Amino acid sequence: MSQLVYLVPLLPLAGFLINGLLRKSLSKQAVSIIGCGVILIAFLISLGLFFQVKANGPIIQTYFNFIDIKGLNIPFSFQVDALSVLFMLIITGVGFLIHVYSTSYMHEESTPHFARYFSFLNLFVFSMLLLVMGGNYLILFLGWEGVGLCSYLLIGYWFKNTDYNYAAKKAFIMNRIGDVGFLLGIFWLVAKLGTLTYGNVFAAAGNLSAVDVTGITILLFIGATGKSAQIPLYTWLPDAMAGPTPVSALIHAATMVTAGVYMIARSNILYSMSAVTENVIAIIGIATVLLAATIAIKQNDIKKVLAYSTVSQLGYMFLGLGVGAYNGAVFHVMTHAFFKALLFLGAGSVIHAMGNEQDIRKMGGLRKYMPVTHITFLLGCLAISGIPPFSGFFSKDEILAAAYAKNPVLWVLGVAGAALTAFYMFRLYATTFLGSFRGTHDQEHHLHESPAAITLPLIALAILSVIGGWIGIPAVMIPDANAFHHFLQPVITTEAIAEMPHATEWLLMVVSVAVAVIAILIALGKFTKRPELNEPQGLGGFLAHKWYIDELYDAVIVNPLNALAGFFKNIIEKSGIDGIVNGVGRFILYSSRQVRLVQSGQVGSYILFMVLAIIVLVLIWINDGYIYTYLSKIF
Amino acid sequence: MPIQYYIYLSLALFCIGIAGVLTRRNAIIIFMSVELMLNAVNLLLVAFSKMHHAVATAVDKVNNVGTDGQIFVFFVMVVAAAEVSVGLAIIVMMYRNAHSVDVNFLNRLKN
Amino acid sequence: MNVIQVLFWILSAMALVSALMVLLSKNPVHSVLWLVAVFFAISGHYILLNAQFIAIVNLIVYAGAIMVLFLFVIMLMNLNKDTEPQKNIWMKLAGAISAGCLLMILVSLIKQAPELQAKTAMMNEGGIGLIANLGKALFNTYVVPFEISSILFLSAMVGAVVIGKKD
Amino acid sequence: MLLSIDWILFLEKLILIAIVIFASLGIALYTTFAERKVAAALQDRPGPNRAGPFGLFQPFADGLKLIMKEEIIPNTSNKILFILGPFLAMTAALMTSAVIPWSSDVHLFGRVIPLQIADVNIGILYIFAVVSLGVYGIMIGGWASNNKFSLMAALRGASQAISYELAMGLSLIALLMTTGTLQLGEIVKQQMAPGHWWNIVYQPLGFLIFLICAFAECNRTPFDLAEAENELNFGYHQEYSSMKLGFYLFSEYVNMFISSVVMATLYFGGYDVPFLNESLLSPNVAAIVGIIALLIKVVIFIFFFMWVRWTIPRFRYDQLMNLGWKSLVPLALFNMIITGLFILWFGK
Repeated sequence: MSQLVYLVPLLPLAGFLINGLLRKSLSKQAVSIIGCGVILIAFLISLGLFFQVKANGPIIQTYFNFIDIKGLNIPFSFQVDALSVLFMLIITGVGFLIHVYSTSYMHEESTPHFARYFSFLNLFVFSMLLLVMGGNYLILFLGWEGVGLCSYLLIGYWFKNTDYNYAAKKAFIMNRIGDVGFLLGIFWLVAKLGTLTYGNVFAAAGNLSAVDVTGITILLFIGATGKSAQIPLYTWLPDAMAGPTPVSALIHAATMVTAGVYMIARSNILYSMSAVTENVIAIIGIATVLLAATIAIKQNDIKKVLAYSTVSQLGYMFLGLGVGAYNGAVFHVMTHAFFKALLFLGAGSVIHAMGNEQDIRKMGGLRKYMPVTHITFLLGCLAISGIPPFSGFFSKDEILAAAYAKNPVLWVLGVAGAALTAFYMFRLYATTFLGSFRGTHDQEHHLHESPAAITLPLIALAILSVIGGWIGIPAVMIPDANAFHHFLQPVITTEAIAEMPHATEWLLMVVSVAVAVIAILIALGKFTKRPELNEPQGLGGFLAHKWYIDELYDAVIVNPLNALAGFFKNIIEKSGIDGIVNGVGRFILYSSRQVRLVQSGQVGSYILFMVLAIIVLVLIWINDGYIYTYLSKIF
Repeated sequence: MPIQYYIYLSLALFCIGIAGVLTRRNAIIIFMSVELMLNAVNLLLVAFSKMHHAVATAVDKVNNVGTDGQIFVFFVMVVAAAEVSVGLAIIVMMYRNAHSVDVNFLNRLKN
Repeated sequence: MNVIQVLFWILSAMALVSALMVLLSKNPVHSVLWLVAVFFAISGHYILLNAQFIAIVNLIVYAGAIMVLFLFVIMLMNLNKDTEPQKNIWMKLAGAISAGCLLMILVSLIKQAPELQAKTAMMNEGGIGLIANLGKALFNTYVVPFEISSILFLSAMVGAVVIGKKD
Repeated sequence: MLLSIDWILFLEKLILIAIVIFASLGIALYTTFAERKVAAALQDRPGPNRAGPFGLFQPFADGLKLIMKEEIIPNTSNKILFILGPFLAMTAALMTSAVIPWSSDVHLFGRVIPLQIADVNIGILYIFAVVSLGVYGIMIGGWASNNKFSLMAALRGASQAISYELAMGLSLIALLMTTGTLQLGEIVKQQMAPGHWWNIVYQPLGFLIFLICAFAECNRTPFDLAEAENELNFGYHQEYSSMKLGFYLFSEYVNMFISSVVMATLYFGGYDVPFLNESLLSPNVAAIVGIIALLIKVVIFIFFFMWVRWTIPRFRYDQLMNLGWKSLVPLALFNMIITGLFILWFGK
C-alpha cells in the first residue's frame, strides 16, 4: 500500500491535466467521470493507507532531492501519518461528495467551462493533498500556495462578473499577506535549524531559543490567519461566496481553511514550546468566534451566514489550538467538514431550487417542497449547534472543556459563541424552511426537490454529521472510547489538558447544551412566524454591516495606500523621476546642441583639434613629474 | 651620421605634412601631405633599421638585425599604394558630384 | 666632412625645400612635381643608408606610380591655380602654428632622449638593405603578411574600380 | 684631401658618361635618317639623298632646321613646366644608359676600366624605375601646353605607359627567376659562360612580351596613340616648336636605342659574340669586338622597330588597353608560373 502513496496527489493532478488540456474535446459525462473518478480512487487509496497507518505507523516516502545545496537539503517526500491520513480522508472523501454534487449543480455550464471547473476542482484537491502529505514545510508551502491559487481561480470562476473578480483578487491578496509571514517563518527555521523536514525540525526544536520559537510560531500563525480566515485576515472568506456553491463547500469544509489548523497541529511541538504564541492564538480564536458569530446573526444571504459561521467555527478550532487541545481542534476540523459541507451543499440545493436566489428573506416554508434538503439541513444545524449526540457536540465540547481548564473566561466566551451559533443557525433554518413562502409566484411554481446527484451527497454527509462525532466520545461518558485520541497519539504528543473532576466536566456540558437549546428555542420562536424582513437598525445595523470591518480596512489601510501610491504616481513619478529623466535628456540635448558647433563638418578643423590634442598630450607626458607633484599638492 | 639628424629631418618633413593637411583645402593636396608624412616615417624607419644594424654589427660582423624596419617600409608602401588607389577613386567621385575637390564640401554629415 | 655628409646635407635641404614648396605652390601640378622631388631626395637618403631596394622601390612606387596617378587625377579634373580653394588666413595661421608647435615639442623631446645619444645610423655599408637579404626576410618571416598585402592590393584595386565606375 | 674623392675614378666615369650620351645622341641622330631610309625602301622610293653622299648629312640639316626655327611658347601655358617637359623626357631617356654594360673591361694606362657607368646591384629595377619616370615628360609637356588635344594625348600616353609597364615588369620577373641576379653585368656574364645559352632560349615568351611592351613604352607604332595625328592633331607636343620639339622627337629615338640595348643585353647576350671564346683575345680587343657585337644587335633591333612601324597600322585605344591588360598581363603571369615550375622541377 505504501508504494501507492504518490498516487493520491498524482491522480487529481492527472485529472486536472486531462480535463484542463482536453476541455474542448471531452464531453460532460467524460469530464464528470474523470473528475469524480480520480478523487474516488484517491479516496480509496487513502482509506487503504489509513488502515496501514493505523496498523503499522507512519509511512515516509522520499522521491528525490528537491533542493540540495550546501548546508540545506530539502527532499521531495511525503509523510503519511495519523494526522495527514485523517486530513487525506476528509479531503478526498468530502471532496468526492462535492465533486459528485457538482456534476449536477454545474450542469448548466457550457462544456469547456464545465471541464475548466472540474480541472480547477481537481487541482484544488491536488494542492490540498500536497499540503497535508508533504514531508516538510516546503512541500507544505507548495500546497499552501497551490490552494491559494486555486481559490483565486475558483472564486473568480465566473470571471465575466467584475465583482467576482474583485472577490477573487481579495482572497488572493489576503492570502499573500499571510503567506509572507509563513515564508518568513520558514526562512527563520532554515536559518536556525538548517532543515525543514518535520522529524528533524521537531527533534531539534529543543535547541531553539525562546525568542526563536515565539518568532517562528507567530510568523507561521500569521500564515494560518490568512489561510484559515482569522482576525485580522478573515474578510476574504465571506467574499469568497462569489464562487459556485460547491466551491464554497470545498473551501470552507474540506480544504483550504483547514490548512492553518493542520499546519499548527502538525507543528504542535513548536507551538507548545511558546506560551506567548498559544495565548495569542487562543485570544484571536475566541475573538474571531464572537466577531463572526455576531455578524452572522444579521446576515440575510444564506451563503454569507454560512460563511461567517465557518469563520466562527474556525475560531473555535484556533481556540482549541491555543489552549493546547490539538486533538479537539483536529476533531472539530473533521466534524466541521461533515456538517459545514452538508450545510453548504444544502444551501446550494436551496439556491438551485430558488433559481439562484440567495436572500433568505425571500424564502420560507421550503420544508414541504424540499423534504430531503430540509431534513439534512436540520441535522446539519443541530450538529453545528452542539446538540448531543450530533457530531458537533463532541468536538466543540472537547475544545470548551480544554478552554475551561486553561481559563474559565475563555469558556464563558466560548459558550456565548456557541449560543450565538445555535441562534443564527436556527434563525437561518427557521427563515428558510419554516413559515410561509415569501418569494415570487414564479419561484414557487419552480420549487422542487433536487436530483439524486445532489441529494445523495447530502444524505451521506448528514449521516456522517450525525455519527461522525462518536469516534471521539469523551472519557467522562464512556471511558477509553475516544478512538480519535488513540489514533492521533503518535503525532500529537503535547496534548496537555489538566484533568478535571468528572462532575465539573458534566456540568460544563450541560451548561453549554442548555444554553444552545435555549438559543435554538428563542430563534425558532422569534423567526418562524415573523422573519426579520426590515433593514436592521442600531446595533443590528452595525452587525449587519459586519462591524464595518471592511470599511475600517479601507479607511486604515487601503485608502492611505492608494493615496500614497497616487502621491508616488502623480508627484514623485511625474515631477521627480520623470523630471530627472527628462532633465537628463534635455540637458544632453542642450549640451550636444552646443557641442555640435565644434563639429563643423570641416575636415581641417578636426585635424587641427587632433594636432592640438597631440601637442597637449605630449606636453603632459613630458611634464608628468611636475604635474604629479602639483596635483598631489592640491589633492 | 648621428641618428638625431635623421630624426630631425623626419620630424620636419612630418610636420610639414601636418601643416599641409591643416592649411590646405584641396583634398588632393591633403592626400599628398599624408603621403609626405608616410614618407617621413619611412625614412625614419630605415634610419632606425640602420642604427640597430650599426649597434649589432659592432658585436657581430654578419647579422640581419634591422631587416624588420625595412620590411615595414615595404609594407607601408604597399598600404600607401592601396590607399591612394581607393582614395583617388573617392576624390574623383567627389569631384564628379560636387565639381570641387574642396574638403569643406564634404561637411554634409554636419546636419 | 666627407662626401657622404655633404650629400646628406644637400639631400636634406632638397627634401625640406621641396616639401615646403609642396605646401606653398598654388598650382596642384607644381605641388605634385615638388613632391616627386621630395621622393627623389628621400630615395637619395635611402641610397646613402645603403638601402638600395627601398630606394628604388620608393621611386617606382611613389614617383613612378602614385604620383603619376595624382597627376592624372589633377589633369583630368583640370585643377589649376584659379580653381584652388583657399582657406581663410586665420585657419592657415592656426594650422601652421600648431604644426610648428608640434615640431618644436617633438624636437625638444628628441633632444632630451638619453637613449638616442651617441647613436649613429650606418651609412653606405651594411648589407641588410640589399635585395637578397630583404627578399629572404620577406619570404620567410613575413611571408604571411606579404600574401595578405597582395590580397589588400587586389581588394583596393576592385574597390577603386567599383568606386570610380560611372553608374 | 678634399672630400676624399677618388678623382681619377670620377674623371673616368665623367668621360664615360660623356661618351655614352654623345654616342646615344649620335646614334639617335642617325636613326632618324635610317628611319626615313627604311621607310623609303619599304615604300619603294629613294628617300633623302641630297645632303652629302647618300644623304648622310641629312640629320644635321634637320637638326639645324629645328634649332633655327622660331621659339614659340604659348601665352597661356605654364612656362616653367612647358620648358621642363622636353627636358624631363630627354633626361629619362638618357638615364637608362647608366647601367648598361657596353662591353668587357678595357685596360688603359694601367687601370682596369669597366665599360659600364654604374654596375648597381639592382640594375634591372633601376631601368624599370627610370622607364616609369618617362611618363612625366609626356604628361607635363602635354598639360603645360594648355591645349586639350595635347592633354588628351598626354593622358593617353601616360596611361599606356603605366599599363604596359606592368606586363613588362612581370616578364622581367620571369627573367630574373632564371638569372637570379639584378645586375646587368652579371646577367651578360652568365650568358657568355660556356654551356649556357642566351636568355632568349629560356624566356621566349617573356621576350615577346618585353618586346611588345618596349614598343608601347617608346610610343612607337602600332602603339603611338599619343601622337595619333588623325585624332589628336599632332599629339602631346603639338604646341612645341624649335629645339624643344626636337628634344621630344629625339628622346623617342634615344628611347628606341636604349630599349634595343636593354633587350640585347637581357635576352641576346649583350656584348657576347656567339661561338667565340672572348677570353682567348686580349682584353682590349675583346672589348672592341664586344662593343661591335652589341651595336650590331642593336641595329638589328632598331631595324625591326622601323620595319614594324611601316608595316603594321595603329591600334585603336580600347584595343591597346585590352591587349595590355587582358592579354599581356595574364600572359606574363602565365610565363612567370611556367618559369617557376620549370625551376622547381629541374632545380635549375
